[in-house]
Amino acid sequence: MAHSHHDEGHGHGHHGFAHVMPVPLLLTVFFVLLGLTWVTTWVSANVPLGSYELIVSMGIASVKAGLVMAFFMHMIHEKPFNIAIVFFSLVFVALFVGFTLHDKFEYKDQETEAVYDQIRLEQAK
Amino acid sequence: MTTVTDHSHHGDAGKPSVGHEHDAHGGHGHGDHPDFVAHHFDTPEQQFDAGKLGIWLFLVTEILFFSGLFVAYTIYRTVHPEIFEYAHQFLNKYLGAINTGVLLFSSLTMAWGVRCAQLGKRWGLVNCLGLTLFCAAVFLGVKTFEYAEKYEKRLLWSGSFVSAPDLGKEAWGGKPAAHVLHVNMESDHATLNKRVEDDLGYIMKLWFWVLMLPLAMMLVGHWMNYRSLRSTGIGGLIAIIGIMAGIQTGLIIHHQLEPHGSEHGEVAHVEGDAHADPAKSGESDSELATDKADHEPKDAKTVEKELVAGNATETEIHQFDRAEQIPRNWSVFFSIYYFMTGLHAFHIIGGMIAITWLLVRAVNNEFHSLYFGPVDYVGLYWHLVDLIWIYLFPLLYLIH
Amino acid sequence: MATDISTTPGSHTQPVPPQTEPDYLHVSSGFSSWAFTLDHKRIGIMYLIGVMAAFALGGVFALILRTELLTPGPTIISADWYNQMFTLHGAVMVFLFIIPSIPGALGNFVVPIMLGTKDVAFPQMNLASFYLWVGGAIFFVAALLTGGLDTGWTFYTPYSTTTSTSVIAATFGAFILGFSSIFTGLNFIVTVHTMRAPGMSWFRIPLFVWAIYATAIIQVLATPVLGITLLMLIAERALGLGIFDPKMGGDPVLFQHFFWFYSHPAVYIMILPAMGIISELISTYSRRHIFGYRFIAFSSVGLALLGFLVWGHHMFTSGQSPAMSVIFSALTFSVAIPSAVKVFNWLATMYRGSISLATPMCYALAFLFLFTIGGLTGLFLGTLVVDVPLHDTYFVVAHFHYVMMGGTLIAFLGGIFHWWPKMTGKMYNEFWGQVSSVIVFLGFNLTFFPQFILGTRGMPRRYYNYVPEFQSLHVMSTVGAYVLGLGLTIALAVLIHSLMRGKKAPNNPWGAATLEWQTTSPPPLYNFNYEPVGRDPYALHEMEYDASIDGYKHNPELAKLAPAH
Amino acid sequence: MTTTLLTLLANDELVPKWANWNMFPESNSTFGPAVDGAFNFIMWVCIFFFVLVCGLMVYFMVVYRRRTPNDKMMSSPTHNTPLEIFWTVVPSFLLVIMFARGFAGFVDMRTPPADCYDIKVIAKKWSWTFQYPDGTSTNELHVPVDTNVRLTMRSDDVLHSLYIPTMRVKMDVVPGRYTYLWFKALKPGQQHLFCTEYCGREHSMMITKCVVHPTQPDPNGNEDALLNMDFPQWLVYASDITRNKNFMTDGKFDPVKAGAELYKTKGCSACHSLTDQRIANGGPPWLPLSHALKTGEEIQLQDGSVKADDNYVRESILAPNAKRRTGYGNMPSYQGQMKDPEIDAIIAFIKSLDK
Repeated sequence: MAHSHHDEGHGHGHHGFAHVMPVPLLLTVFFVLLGLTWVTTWVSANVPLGSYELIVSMGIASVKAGLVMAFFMHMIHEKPFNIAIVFFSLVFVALFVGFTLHDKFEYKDQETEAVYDQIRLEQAK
Repeated sequence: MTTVTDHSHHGDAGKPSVGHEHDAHGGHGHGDHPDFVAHHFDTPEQQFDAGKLGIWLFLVTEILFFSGLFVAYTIYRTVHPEIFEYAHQFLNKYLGAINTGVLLFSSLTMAWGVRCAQLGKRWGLVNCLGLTLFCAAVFLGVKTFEYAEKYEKRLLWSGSFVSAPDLGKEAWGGKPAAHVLHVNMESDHATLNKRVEDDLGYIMKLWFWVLMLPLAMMLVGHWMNYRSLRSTGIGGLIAIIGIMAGIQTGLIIHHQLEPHGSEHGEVAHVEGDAHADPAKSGESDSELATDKADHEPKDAKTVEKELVAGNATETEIHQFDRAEQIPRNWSVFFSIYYFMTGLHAFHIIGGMIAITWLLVRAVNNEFHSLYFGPVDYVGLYWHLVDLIWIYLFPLLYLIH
Repeated sequence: MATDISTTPGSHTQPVPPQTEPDYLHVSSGFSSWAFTLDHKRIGIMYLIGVMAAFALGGVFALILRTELLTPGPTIISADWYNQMFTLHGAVMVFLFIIPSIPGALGNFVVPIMLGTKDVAFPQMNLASFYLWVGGAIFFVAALLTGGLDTGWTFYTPYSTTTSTSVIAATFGAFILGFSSIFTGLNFIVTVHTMRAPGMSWFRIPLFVWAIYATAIIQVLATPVLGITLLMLIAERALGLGIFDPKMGGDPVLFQHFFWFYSHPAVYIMILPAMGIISELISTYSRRHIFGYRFIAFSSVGLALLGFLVWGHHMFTSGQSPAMSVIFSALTFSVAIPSAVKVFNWLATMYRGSISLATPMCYALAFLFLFTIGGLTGLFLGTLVVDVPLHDTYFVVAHFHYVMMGGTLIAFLGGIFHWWPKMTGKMYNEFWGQVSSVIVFLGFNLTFFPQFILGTRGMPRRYYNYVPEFQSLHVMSTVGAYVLGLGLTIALAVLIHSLMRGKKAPNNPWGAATLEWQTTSPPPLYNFNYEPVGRDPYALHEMEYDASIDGYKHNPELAKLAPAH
Repeated sequence: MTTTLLTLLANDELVPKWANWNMFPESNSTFGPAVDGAFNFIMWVCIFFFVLVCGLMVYFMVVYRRRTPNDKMMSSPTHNTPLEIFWTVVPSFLLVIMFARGFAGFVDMRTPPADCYDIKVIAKKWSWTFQYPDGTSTNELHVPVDTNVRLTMRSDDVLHSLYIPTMRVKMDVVPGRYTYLWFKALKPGQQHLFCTEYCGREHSMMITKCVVHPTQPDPNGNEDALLNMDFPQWLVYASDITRNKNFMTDGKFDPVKAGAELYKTKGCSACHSLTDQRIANGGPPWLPLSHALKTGEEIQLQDGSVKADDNYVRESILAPNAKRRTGYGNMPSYQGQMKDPEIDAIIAFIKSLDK
C-alpha cells in the first residue's frame, strides 16, 4: 500500500494530497438529493404502490446514499482500499441480514398465536 | 546517526519517500517536521492517509453497529407487518421529510466546509461549520417536537406499559398499551395539542435559560481575550438557537398540517365506534363479575373513563383489549422507532460536539492544504450519520 | 517465490549502535509518566499487568468452581453462588482476559517495533483503549459487588432480561470493552497499512503481525455488532424493547443470532494472535525459516473472514431451522482447513531445524499438542448429528478450553517468556521456566481431558449438581485444576524473580531475526537508535551466537552461506 | 466413485468391535447407529491426525534437538507449494465425508415420521411436565418401546433444553413457540433426562427420568413393578390419581390436594379464576361457583336455571354445552380426558375454595 502509487493517477496540483470538490458539483448533488426526498415523500403520500413500495423507497434511498458517498464523501477520489473496506462491510451486513432472515423464515410458522395466548392467559391468572 | 542509503530498492515500502528526499539528518532530526505533523509520522501525507484509513474503518464499525438495528427491524417487520402498517400512521412524514432536507443541507455545508479547509479559506470554513452546526440543531429541535408530541399521545416503547425488571415499576399502572393509546386517541384533539404546546413551551423556556451558558462563555472569552472559549460559546449559541428554531418549525408544520394531524384522531374514532359493539356484548356477559350491582352493560366510553380513573376491573380491561382492532404489541414499533432515532440522535449530538471543536480550531486558523484531516474526518462521519437517516426516513415514516 | 522474501541483495541490517539514550522504562518516571503515556510499549506493559490481574481473578473463580464440583450436591458454595461464579469466570476470562490479552499486551508492545516504526498510528486512541478496558473492568467488578451476574457469559434472553442480578452493569461493561477492542484493532490495521519501515513490504511482515492484522479485521467488523446487541439487551431489560421477548412478539433465538454473529468471530480474535506467536516461536527456537510463509499469512486472513460465516454452529439445537443448521455445518468445516494448514506448516518448520527446548519453545510445543486436540475435537461439534448429543455438555467445555486455554493462554505464556527479556531487559531462570511449562501441560490435560469423557457420557454444562456416576471424572478434573494452578503460579514466580534478580538481557538472546531483536533490550523511547530497514524476518541463519554477550548477533557474512532452499 | 467411497466409509458394519471407540452411553434409540458411527469415524480421523502431528513433533524434538548454540544449519525448504496444496486439499475430502454423515443423520432427527405417539412437554423453572394424549400428565417422561414418539415442547418462562443421552436427542425449548423432537426407543428401561440450557438456580436439578416401557410385561423382567408395566398399563396407573404419592396427606388420598394440581395441569386455570374475577373470554370464576355449591343456589342458564350441585359440575366437565350459562361461550369437553377420581378431586377442590 504505497501512497505515492495511488496518488499519482489523480494529479492533485498545488493542493498536495487534497481533492477539492467544485462548488457547482456540490450544489447540483444537493438539489438532486432534495428532489429525490420530495419524490419519495410525495409518492408515499399519493401513489398506492402496494408491495412495490418497499422496493421503490429503498431504491430511492440507495440512490441518495450513493450520491452522498460518491460526492460528499469524496469516494470517487478515494483510494481503492478504502472503498473496498466499506464495500466489504456492506457484504458482512448482507450476510448478517441474509442468514438471520432466512432462518427466521424457516421457523416463523412454529410461532403461533396460540402460544402467546396460552402464555398470556396463564399469566393473567 | 546512520543514514539510510538505499531507499530506491524498496519501492513498495510502507513509508513514503517524500520526506526523505532532502533528509540529510536521518530519523530523529525533526528539522523538517512541521508542528501539525505528529512525532511518529514522517510526512503530512502519511499522517493524512493514516487518519483517513482510520476514519473509514471507524465508519465501518458504525455501519455494522447500526446494521444490528436494521436486522432487528427487518426480522420484526417480516413477522409482524400489521404492527408497522398500523403504527406508522402516527409518524408525521412531512416532518420527517423536512428533517431529511435539513440534514442533507448540513451535509452540503459540511462538504463545502471540507473544500474551504482544503483551500485554506478560514472564514468560508467557519461559516460552513456554523451552518452545519445550526442544521444539526434544527434537526434535533424537530425531533424534540416529535418526541414531545408522541409522549403526550402515549405513543411510547413497550416497556412503558408493562413492567421492566430493572425499573422495578409498572409504568402507566401496568395497563396494556392498547388502552392507553385508545384513551388518548379518543380524547379531544385540541386538548392534546394544547398539552403538546405546553410541554414544548416548558422545554423552550429551559433552553432559553441554558442559553445563558454559551453567552457567558462568549463574554468571558471576549474579556479575557481567550479566543477558543469565545468560539466555543458561539458554537453553543448556534446549537441552542438551532434547537429552538427546530422546535418552532415542528410546531408550525404541525399547525399547517392540522387536517393531517386530526386524521389520526379520526382513525382512532372510527375504530372506537367499530368496536363499541363487541365491547358492549362482552360487557353484558359478565354477570358473576365483582360489581354485581352494576347489571347495566357499560358502553365503551364508560369503560374508558374507568380506565383513566384506574378503577376498571380486570375483566373489563381484558374485554376492552379484545374489542380493539389495534394489533397486539403495536408499541414494539415505537420501541424500534425510539431506539433507532434515539441512537441516531445520539450520533448527531456527538457530531455537533466534533463540529464545535472544529469551529474553534477553524477560528484559530489551524487548517490549510497540508492539514485539513480533522475537517475531512468529521465530515465523513457527518455524512455517514446523514446516510443512516436517509434509510431511517423511508423505513420508519414512509413505508406502509 | 522464496528468494524475494529471504535474502534480497543489499538488505542487511546495521549493527545495533550502543545505547546512548535511556530506554523506554527509564526515559521518564512517576505515576503520570505511565498513566498519561502515549508510548505503545508502556501501554502494552499496563495492559499486561491488567490482563494478568484479570486472569488471576478468573482463575480463582475457576478453582472455586472446580472445588465445588468435587462432590455431587453442595460442596462449598450455594447454587446461586455457583451460577455467579461460572458466569463471572466466563465473562472475565473472555472479555477481560483472552480478547485483550495478546493484542493488547504483546501486540501493543511488539507490533510497532516489528514494523520498524516509532509508535502505532493513533497513540491517544491506544491509551483510550486501555482506559476503556479499565472502565469495562470496573463495571464488571461493580456487577460482581451489586448483586452479581448469573446469566452465563452468553447473556441469553429471556433469562438475562428476567433475572434479578446486575445484568445492566455487566453488559454495559462488556459494551465498553467492545470499544476498547475496536480501538486496538483499528489502530493496528492503520499502523500496518501506513507505518511500515522502508523495505518492510507486505511479505516481510512477521507472521505475528499478520495474525494481529487478521484479528484486527474481526475486531473492527464484528465487535460493533456485539455493541448493538448489548445495547438492545440493556434496552430490553430497562425499557422493555420487545425484540427478543416472545410476549411482545419478539424472538429469543434472534438474540442468539446477534450474539454469535460477534462471538463466533470473537473466537478467532482469541486464537489468531496465539497462532501468530506460535509461528514466531517455532521458527525462532528451531532456527529455521518458517515453512510456507504465505500459506500461514493467508490462512490467518482466511480464518478471519471465514469465521464470519459459521456462527450458526452454536445453534444447532437452539430452535434454529434445520436448513440453516445444515448450511452452517457445511461452512464450519471450511474453517478446519486453514487451521490444519498452520499446524502442518509449523511441523514442517521444525523439520531439520536446531530445536532448542527453551521455555517459550516448551510452551509452543505444548500449544501444538493441545491445540491439535482442541482443533480436532471441533470436528465432532461441527458434524450435525454428533453435535446434537454433545451440544451444551462438558465435551464443549473441554473443547473450547483446549482451544482457548490450551491454545491462547499457553501461547500467551510462551509469548511472555519469549519477549520478556525485550520488555524488561532481564533474563529469567530457564530451568524453572521449563518446569512451569511441564506442570502447566500436565495439569491442563488432567483437568480437561476427563471432561471430554464426561461430556460424551452426557454431563451437561453449567451444572451445580450432578448424578453420582460422574464423580470420579470430576475429581480428576478438580485435582488437575490445582496442578494447573500450581504450574501457573510457578510461571508467575519465575517472572517476578527475574524482575528482581534476573541478569541483564542481551539484545537478541534467542537469535530471532525480526526487528524487535535488532534494537536494544529494553528498546529506547522511539524503539530504534537507527533507521530500521525491513528484511526477511525469518533469515535466522544470519544470526550468530556470541558467547561474550550470551546472545546472538547479525552476521551479514552468513547470508551468503544461506542453506540451499 | 465418490458415492462408493462414501458408502464404504459410512458402513459401520465393517468396523470391528475393537475399533469402536465412541464414549457415549449405550444407545437406546434408532439414532444410535448414525450418531455413534459418525462419532467413531471422526474419532479415528482424529486419532490418525493426532498421532501424526504429535508423533512427528516428538520425533523432530528428539532428532533435531539443538546441540550447540551455533548448530550448522541443514538445508531444508522454506516452502513447497505442491506439498502445501496436498495437505490443504486432502483433509478437505475427509471433511466432506464428515459433513455428509452428519447431514444425513440430522435430517432424520429433525423429520418426525407421520405415525407418532404425541406427547406434549411443558418446561418451566425448574420442572418438566409431560402430557399424554389421554390427559394424564407426569413429571417423568414415559414412552412405549419400539414406537415413534414425538415431543411437542413449549416453555413457560426461559430457554430450556431437553436432552436424553441414551436417545441421542436434544432440543431447546423456546418460549413463544413450539419445538419438536422425536425418537424411537429400542429397549425398555430407564435413563436420565437433563435440562441442558442454563435456566437459573435449579438448572442442575431439572433432571428427571425417561422410562421406556416394554410391549409385554415380562415375568423375568425388571424387578421394579412400575418399569415392568407395559405402556397402556402404566398409563392407567399414572392417571389413577388416588395412588399418586404427591396427593397423599398422612398416607391417605387427599382430593383437594389433587384437585389443586389438576386445576393447573388439566388447563382449567387458563379460563377459570379462583377468585371472583372473570378471566377475559374465559369461563365462570370458581369462587362464586364454590359459594353456589355450598348454598345450593340456582344458576342462570341460557334457557332456564339449574341447581348447583356435584352433578351439575360433573356434567359441565364432560358435556359443557348441555347446560350453557348466560354470558359464557363454549368450553371443550373433557370426556375421555378426565377420569372419575379426577372429576371428584376437582369438585372437592372447588368446594374447598369458599372458606
